[in-house]
Amino acid sequence: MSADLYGLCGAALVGIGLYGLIVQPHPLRKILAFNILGGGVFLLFGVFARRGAALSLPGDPVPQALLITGLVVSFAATALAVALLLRLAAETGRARLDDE
Amino acid sequence: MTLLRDLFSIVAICAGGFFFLAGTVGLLRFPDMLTRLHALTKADNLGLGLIVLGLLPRVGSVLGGVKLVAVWALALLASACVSQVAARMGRLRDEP
Amino acid sequence: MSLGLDLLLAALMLGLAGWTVLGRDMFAAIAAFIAYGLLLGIVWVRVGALDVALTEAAVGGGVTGGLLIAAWARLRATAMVERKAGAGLAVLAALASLGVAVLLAAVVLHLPQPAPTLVPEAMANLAPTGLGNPVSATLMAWRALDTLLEKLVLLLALLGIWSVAPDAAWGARPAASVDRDGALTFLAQFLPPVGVVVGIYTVWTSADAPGGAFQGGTILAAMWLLAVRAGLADLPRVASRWLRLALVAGPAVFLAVGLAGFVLAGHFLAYPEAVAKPLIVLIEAPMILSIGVSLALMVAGPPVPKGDA
Amino acid sequence: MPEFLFAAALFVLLMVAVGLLRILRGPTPADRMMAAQLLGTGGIAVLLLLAAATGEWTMADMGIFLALLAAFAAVALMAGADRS
Repeated sequence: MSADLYGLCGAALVGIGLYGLIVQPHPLRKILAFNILGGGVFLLFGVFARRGAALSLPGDPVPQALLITGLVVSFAATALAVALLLRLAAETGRARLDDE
Repeated sequence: MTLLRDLFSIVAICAGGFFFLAGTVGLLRFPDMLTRLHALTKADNLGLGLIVLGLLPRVGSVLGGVKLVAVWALALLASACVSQVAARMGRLRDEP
Repeated sequence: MSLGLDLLLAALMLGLAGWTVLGRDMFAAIAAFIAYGLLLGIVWVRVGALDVALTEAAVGGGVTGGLLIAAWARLRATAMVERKAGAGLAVLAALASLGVAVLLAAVVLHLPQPAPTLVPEAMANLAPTGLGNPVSATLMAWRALDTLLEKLVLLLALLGIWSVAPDAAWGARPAASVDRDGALTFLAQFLPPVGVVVGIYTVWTSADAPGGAFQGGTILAAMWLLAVRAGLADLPRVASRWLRLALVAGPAVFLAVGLAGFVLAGHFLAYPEAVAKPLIVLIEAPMILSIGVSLALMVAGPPVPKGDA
Repeated sequence: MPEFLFAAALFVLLMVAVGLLRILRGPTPADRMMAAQLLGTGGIAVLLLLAAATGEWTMADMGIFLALLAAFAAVALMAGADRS
């Protein structure tokens, strides 16, 4: 029951993140929205792991381990995006993505 | 004995919950940043302490109890320092 | 009661996510994102993934939050020419996002019963690894290749970050903003020793309890950055030799043990059963160092020319 | 008893939720910084109550993590706000 609830929460988080990613013009906000979206996807994956609970374990350990790897990779991607954004702002004096 | 233990837990945890309530009411009602900071750090840390106290008899091992108290002490010290820095920052901004 | 708790937690997550994405003030949006990350840690506890919970609190709330807030502080100096998305695009985006969310929700509600699971296989194969925590066993033994590659991703990302630095800055230190406040100094004196103990404890107990090199390493990174902020520690020059050594120590030892697996156990990344656990400890020890150093430097950003720091 | 502990966790979480919404509205950055502070205490209280309710005391480790990282996040937020 609570696993389904968090699954629905994850689905909604993906929706919120996607909306922000498309609509918000500020690149930093896009990065934030992308992380919200990522959180939703990870939560969905975690719910699938939770449903695999068996024996004495509260969840399937294999997807849980992949989640840890995924979280760290998503941090690495965020850090790289931030570095690119800051360099872009320093070069052009603006923080925007279109080339007008 | 179990009854007494449960009673102790319930009283302490309810008292802790009361301080969390007080802290939140303070956050909602106090007029400026410094008083809100005061409400948050004082009341919530006391609330956490009381909850830890209420949970202590339920841990079942001495080491587990030590860990709980350590969590509280850590939260207490960290939030004391952080709120000092925050208060100074808030004052610098309010007084140009 | 527990259902009410889950409902409130889920509602709070959605509220914070909405604030992060739509809130008008960027600083408040980032503060909401940090709260979102820390609370997501509690959500992970509720879905039975304590190892992930520790990672989420450390990486999602702590280090990512620090990274974004530093970026915001630097960006404020640049002129923001913001052009709002048109109403038409906003409606389209809302419909598309809603569609995706509804589709995912439908998937969640129509998952196969009973759910597929690898738990029996995991428990059956746990003994040879010498570990008691199947998540650690997955990371360090069964899917060790993923973990090794992920270390290399961290290194590549760090190289990517360094490579956006202007030529003049190459080899110099990343910029650090220092605040020599009394209370902050005290915090930075007493928290890092505690953090180092907690970090190493997390890795040490990860054989049987939740935790591991990622979680421990991230704590070390956060503590280092705290000390830098208080002016008690320096960020290294990116050309420094010990820094390079610390960065590659983890992956290098991992790779060496993996290659030794060809000779000792017949496969890449295979451990001979008798020494599986000591080998895993041997891999994890330098890995905490490498993860901690690379995460901290990723938050610190590219080096800046001397005098600009 | 687990029911009572869950109820207590729910109550503290509710207090945290209300507090968070108030704090994020500002008006000063120092107000908003308190969001991390609030989770450093309220979040830990919720976790410990959950640990007791489910009997999974390893969750206490997560409490230590939250204490350390909430402090780190609060300092990071202040560092960001300080640069104006």
